[in-house]
Amino acid sequence: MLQAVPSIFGVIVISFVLTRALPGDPAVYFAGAMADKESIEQVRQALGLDRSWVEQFFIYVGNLAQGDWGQSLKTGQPVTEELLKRLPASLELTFIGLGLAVLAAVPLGILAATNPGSWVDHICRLLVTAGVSLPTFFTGLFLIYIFYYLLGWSPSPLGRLNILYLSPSHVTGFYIIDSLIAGDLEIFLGALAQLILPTITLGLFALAPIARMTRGAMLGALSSDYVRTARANGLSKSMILLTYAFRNASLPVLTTLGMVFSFLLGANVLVEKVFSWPGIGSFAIEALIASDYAAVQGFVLSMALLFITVNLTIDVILAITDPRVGLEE
Amino acid sequence: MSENLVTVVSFSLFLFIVFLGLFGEFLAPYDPLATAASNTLRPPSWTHPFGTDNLGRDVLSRVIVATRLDLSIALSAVALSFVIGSALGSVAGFWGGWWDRIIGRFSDTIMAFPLFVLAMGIVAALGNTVENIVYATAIINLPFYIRVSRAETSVRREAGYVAAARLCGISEIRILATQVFPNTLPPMMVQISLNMGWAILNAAGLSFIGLGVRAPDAEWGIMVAEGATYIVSGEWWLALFPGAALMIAVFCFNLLGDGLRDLVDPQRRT
Amino acid sequence: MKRRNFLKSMGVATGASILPFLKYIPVEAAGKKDTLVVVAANGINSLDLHRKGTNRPSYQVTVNIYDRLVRFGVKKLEDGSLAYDSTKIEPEVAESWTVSRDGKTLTFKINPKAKFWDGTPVTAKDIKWSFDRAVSLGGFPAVQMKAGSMTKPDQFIAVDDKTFQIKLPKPSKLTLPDLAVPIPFIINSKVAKSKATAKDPWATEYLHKNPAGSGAFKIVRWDPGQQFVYERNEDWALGPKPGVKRVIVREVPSASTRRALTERGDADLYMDIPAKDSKEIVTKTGGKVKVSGAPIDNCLHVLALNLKYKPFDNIKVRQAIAYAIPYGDILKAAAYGRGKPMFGGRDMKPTSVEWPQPFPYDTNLEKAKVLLDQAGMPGGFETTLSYNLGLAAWQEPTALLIQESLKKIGIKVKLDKIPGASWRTAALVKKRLPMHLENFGGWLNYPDYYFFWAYKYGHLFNSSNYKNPEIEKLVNDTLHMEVIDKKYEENVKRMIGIAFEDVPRIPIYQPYLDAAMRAPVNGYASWFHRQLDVRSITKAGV
Amino acid sequence: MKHEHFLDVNELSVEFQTRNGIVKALEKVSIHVDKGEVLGIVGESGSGKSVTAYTIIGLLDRAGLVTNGKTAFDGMLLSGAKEALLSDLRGREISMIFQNPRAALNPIRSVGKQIEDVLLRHVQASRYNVRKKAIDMLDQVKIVDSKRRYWSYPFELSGGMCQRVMIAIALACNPRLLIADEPTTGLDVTTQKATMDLIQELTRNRNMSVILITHDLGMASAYCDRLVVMQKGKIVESAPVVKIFSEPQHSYTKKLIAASPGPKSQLADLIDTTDEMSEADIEQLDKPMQQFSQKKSATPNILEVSNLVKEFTVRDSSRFRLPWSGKISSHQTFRAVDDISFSLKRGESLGLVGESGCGKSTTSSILTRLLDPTSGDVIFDGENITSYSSVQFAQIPQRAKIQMVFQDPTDSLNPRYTAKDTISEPLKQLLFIKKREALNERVIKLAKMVGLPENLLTRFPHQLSGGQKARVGIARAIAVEPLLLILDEPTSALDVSVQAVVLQLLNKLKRDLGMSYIFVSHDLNVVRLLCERVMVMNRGKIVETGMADDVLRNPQKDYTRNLVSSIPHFEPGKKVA
Repeated sequence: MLQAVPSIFGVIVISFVLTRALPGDPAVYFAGAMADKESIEQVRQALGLDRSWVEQFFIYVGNLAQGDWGQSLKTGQPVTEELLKRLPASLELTFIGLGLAVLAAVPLGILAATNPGSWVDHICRLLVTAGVSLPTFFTGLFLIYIFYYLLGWSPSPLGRLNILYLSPSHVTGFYIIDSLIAGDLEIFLGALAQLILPTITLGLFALAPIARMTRGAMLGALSSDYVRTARANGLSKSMILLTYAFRNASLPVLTTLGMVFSFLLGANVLVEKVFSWPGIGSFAIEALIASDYAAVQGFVLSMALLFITVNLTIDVILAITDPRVGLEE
Repeated sequence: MSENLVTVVSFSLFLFIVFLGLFGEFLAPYDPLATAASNTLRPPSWTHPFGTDNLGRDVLSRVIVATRLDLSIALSAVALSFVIGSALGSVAGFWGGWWDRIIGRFSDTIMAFPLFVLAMGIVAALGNTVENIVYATAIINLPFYIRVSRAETSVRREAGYVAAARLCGISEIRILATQVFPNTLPPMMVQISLNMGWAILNAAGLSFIGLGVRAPDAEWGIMVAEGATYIVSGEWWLALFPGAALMIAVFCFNLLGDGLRDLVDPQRRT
Repeated sequence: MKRRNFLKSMGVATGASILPFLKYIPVEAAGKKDTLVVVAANGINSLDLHRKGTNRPSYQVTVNIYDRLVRFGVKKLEDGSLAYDSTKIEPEVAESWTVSRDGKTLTFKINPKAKFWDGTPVTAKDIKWSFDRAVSLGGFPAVQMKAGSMTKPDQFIAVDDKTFQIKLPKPSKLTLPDLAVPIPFIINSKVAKSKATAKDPWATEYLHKNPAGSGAFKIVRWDPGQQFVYERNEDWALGPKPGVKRVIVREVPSASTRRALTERGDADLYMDIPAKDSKEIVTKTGGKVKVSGAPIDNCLHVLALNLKYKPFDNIKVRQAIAYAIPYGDILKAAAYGRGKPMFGGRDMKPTSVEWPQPFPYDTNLEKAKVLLDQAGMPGGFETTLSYNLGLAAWQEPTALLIQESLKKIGIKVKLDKIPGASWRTAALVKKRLPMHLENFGGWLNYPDYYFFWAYKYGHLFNSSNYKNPEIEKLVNDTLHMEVIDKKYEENVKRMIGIAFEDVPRIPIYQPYLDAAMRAPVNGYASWFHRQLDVRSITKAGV
Repeated sequence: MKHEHFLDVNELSVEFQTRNGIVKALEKVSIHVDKGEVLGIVGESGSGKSVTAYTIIGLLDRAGLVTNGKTAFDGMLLSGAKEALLSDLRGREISMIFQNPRAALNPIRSVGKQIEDVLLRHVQASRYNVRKKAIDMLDQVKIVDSKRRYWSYPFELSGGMCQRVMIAIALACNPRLLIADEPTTGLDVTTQKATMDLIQELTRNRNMSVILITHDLGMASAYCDRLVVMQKGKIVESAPVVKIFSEPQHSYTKKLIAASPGPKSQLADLIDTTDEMSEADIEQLDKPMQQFSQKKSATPNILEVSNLVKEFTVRDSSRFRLPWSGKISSHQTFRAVDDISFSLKRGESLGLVGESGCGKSTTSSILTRLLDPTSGDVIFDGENITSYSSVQFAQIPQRAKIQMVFQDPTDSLNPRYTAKDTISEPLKQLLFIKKREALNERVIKLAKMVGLPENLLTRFPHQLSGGQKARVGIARAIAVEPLLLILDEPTSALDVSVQAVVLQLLNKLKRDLGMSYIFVSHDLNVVRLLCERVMVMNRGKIVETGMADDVLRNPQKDYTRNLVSSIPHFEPGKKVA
């Protein structure tokens, strides 16, 4: 955990410098349409932007230390509040996207690894490569066009829930979980329907690395000495495939999942934009365009923390699955 | 056999794309920048196989001409991150210790960013130019090169031939440069090829949110972004063709990278 | 009410329970009759217009939930669309008003029916507190108040509970209209003061999230970045009762999604629809969606030439460019016909005070070349044309067409797309863009008001750095002058004449403000503030 | 088809499909095993001995194809049998154990569970008594504290323990045939013997048939009843053990026996003919090379090592995985080399023997000055070379005087350098020969000296055989006329016949060039052939020093005694158990 501190500090510094280097002048932007020079200066003072960068940086870090991540200029809300409210939306999307990808990619990878070099292998490979070659924004747009606009099968691509619903009362922030807790099947289905297109868009993108890694790891495991031993002892095919080969192959796949997860969180910036998803990605784009310093910094910082959390979680899972982890000298 | 077929197909596709990149402007049937206010938003036809856009420009010509820009962005970004990344990575992998720690931290810090957002931030901060897209793409790719190069170097650090070179009194830096580095190249080539596709997607993504190439230059991402607004009104060809071109190019690089990986590392495939 | 959808709690469970499974929401469904769903590009960021950093979309909140002393009337245009009437001022909180003979004192009688949401009557003290706040907090509100010659709190006098006075340093035709813009809204000062602190005497933190007004609507829900919901104030008595009970304003960043939602009937009203969509949406839906729009008063889409940069200091160069703009193509490809041409005027001398009016230029490359020769630049030159990424919908095609056309007279143009955040700094504050597209529109519909902002040196929207002593004098003289003044017409014609001649800003067209709405939605009017005034909207049930 | 044998393999042929076309792996191989019999299959790498075993048990991988022959097990036809039947037989009737036992066990499953998997699969136990049976098996393979070990994972066990677990798994269902594929390769000699003894004991008790596949003739002679010798996919000879050693029939068998060093064999005995070298090369070898005559020097000892210590910091890595996140280290030191002193005379060869981890490799790295010692002196040719750091040492002329031959000939050659490039490297760097003609001349001469045909000089390592690569490595090491050559297990990766040739070459070079050798090896028998004196190391310390033959015949220390007695060896005409 301690090792992450320098990285987080690096992230804070880089994001600070980067936001200050943004060409937009928030004072001008937020002074309003008809503001004159004088009122712009007033806004600048009010935002503390008249101080030097160094001064601003120390104020920022000091505030961070007190848990104050600042206030988003664009939405007028505290950044932490905004992020906490939006994070579940992004996570819900990413988790389900990742889940879909895993559900599709792992069997594909296993299938390919058990028949290496066969046409099944090649089809899997083509399919998966095609998935990663699709620009997410492009996929999203065409899915909307076809399934919402032309066919009318999916609900309007408007965020997490149809406008007519109020969100379920906040427990986890995940609508599909909260609605079940509240026992409201209708909202659950509504939220689920909203999730289908964006998660498919994301999932397609995540397919390739997972399938590729599954295939590689399975190939390695299947040609390993211990699988040979298992076969020499006549263990059943399913036992060999699942208990022996796959459980071992799942270790590198799990590590890849961590990577893919953080990667998806970043990549769903575009998906959120296309689907009007009220997540932290779309929040970040708008903040960046508006030179909304605190919001951009808060976003980057929260992503870095999330990244570390995800890796930590994966380490814990690895330690549970793999007895070698954590015990080595 | 079919494995070779895939590689052959993707390689010929690659040649085709490179060909378009080199000679696109001579192949394009129309001037990609010429507007025609009387001939806007025409669906695909014989005269305009990919239709025309909102200013009456020929979409086919724009898609063809865009190849060069997209390729050169991806190529220069990848080249840049390859040079810097492999230098840093091999230093970290070869000497380890503090070098490794500092370079590792640096790479960790980049990785801790959501990469696409970092690229957005860099382009937004430095300005909306092609060069800055290249820099941004190179920076976010850097950790991957550092990682591969470091790993490949550190497994060779203790190789017998490195020890033998030491016995010849060759200086460490020359051992790294002449004995170790050339041997890390094949896996790096795989990384490069896989990265090309990603770099193209990245540049297109930046263009899509408006942080990319300047108008009126044709670029696939920006064309999809512009075309996106027309999809609902039924003018699907504006976004579809550049999007498909983008996809095919990325697809081709990914397949090629896969094929290269098999060549370089046949053990990974049976 | 809490987690169930609210329609259900209102007793229309049957309709709502099947909603998610339908292809689209049946707008005509009984339950939705008094609910209006609006889609907008941008969300609001504050419920308090006086607060620093409050964005443009937030203006509509002020319009709908707060009242002002007076408001503009509404007129019917030739095509049947409704639009505000800049010439007609109607009472709102003020029952009546008088202007002293010297024109320097305005006295308002307050309508006893004006009541805040908490039931307390609106008093002159509330109005004074609110106006004091508007001029004291600085920023945009202060600037706008200044346009009406209101700058200091001591100009506002609460004579008694029901009488409010404004003292002016000199009479001005702009004061009364300026009271009808969104800025001078009336806050429940008792509530606000109770939340004020020593550090924050104007209760900006409280009012930012908790409005305290008397308006026809209240905000019942606000999810920043997603949506907010109005609910009708049933006790409002300062005008006809609003036709809808509830309005959901949903933020949808993508224009094509907004259009799709409207076309499919998932949204009732789509404000600020791009010209192309407004042209197509009616026929596409077979009349299920209609478009209502009007040219935006006192607003022009212009190509601005910055006189600080050579060779734009040369009048011949500016005129040459004015002759080289492909006006017709732009109107077709960028405005899709939804614009009033501002070219092809007959005479270099204006014949009326009408504003905006077509400038006496048209696409004439020969003439442009001649002028360029005369300017001593027969070979042309190179320059950069900047435009705003946020307004790329019309500015990008316009810029591309201009680029192409100018190339024909030898002017090589590089295009520079500037993100919205940097745009204002670059174009308006630093005024460092040599050639750029601009779209200023004045809230108060007088030509001299436009000139005040866009042609006076140093003023915000004079991004051309245009400086002409005669214009300075003319604007100063005319700005507060009544329209009926004898010199008014002469001065304004002269101003326009100078603008024709000097063309620091080359007008291309006057844009329309269009809104698309489902057929049952009526009563939509376009406003100078370009926001939705939901008070007049009605929705027919089927 | 004959049915009298318990296992009968009849004219088995197997082909492999590779990128370079079809390779014949087995050609008409016929073997048979009777009940209770131990059959040894011996041969060098690539002889097809493992393929034979895999084919019998049906584990041939996808690329392999049986083109001919039949296998019958206890009257049951195995060839062409359904996978379901084979899978049922495997583990229950026929089981197999492999080399590298740690890798052959599932790394993330406790060893007890792995035994249970087999028991449950073949219905040899029910859910209720399976654990008891598994623990019982662990007891049978003499794993102490079996109840606790039941929960152990392979990485927590030593290589020998893992092999015992493997044996437990293989024998859990009381099969009737055990195939042991190089079961002790990679284990230390003492462990090797214990493991083999255990296998012998358990299989004898159960009257099992055993096929023991090995490259080690000594081991085959010690544990087998009958031997089959294979070469290039064919059986060249098959006979009872005693007969094979006393009256070998086939020339290959003879060569193999000759090449396997025993406690009494001499270097000259190892080869009678060789196909690795042409006649001309051998002639060349016999000519003394005067041009490399040694300068005489005052000091009788070329090397004096005193109180040499090397400590390593043991890092306690609490694992947290951001890539390369530094590991928090609690400083614990481990002495790899613990205060050793010895000397080496000019022209002398010293053997450095010990099991893995004894510190012999660390010592050789310090002597070659690739590693800095923690303390102690190394006086080389009258000069204390530890006064230079390893980086400084690279710059001084003495650098050329100490060279090394590496263990793995593949790993020690740069894959992108041709043989010529590799050999010229030290000439360019240390002797500053830059001219092409001069370089060529030297390289060709060196190639001749090591018996490397000139036409192979332009080849890359992957185009050379193991023996050829070893020659390139030796040529590189002697190119700069070193005084001291350190040989780090130079033959351990080579087949015995190649090993014999290389040993002879090394011996000849020593004689001709007057170099001193330090020969690092785990194999006392090999060391003895080349070295006058040996030094036995254990845990960083020198246990015993003495003349090679004395140490081998009459070891003084328990450790050495145990080491010597563990070496499986054969004496022609006599069966050793």
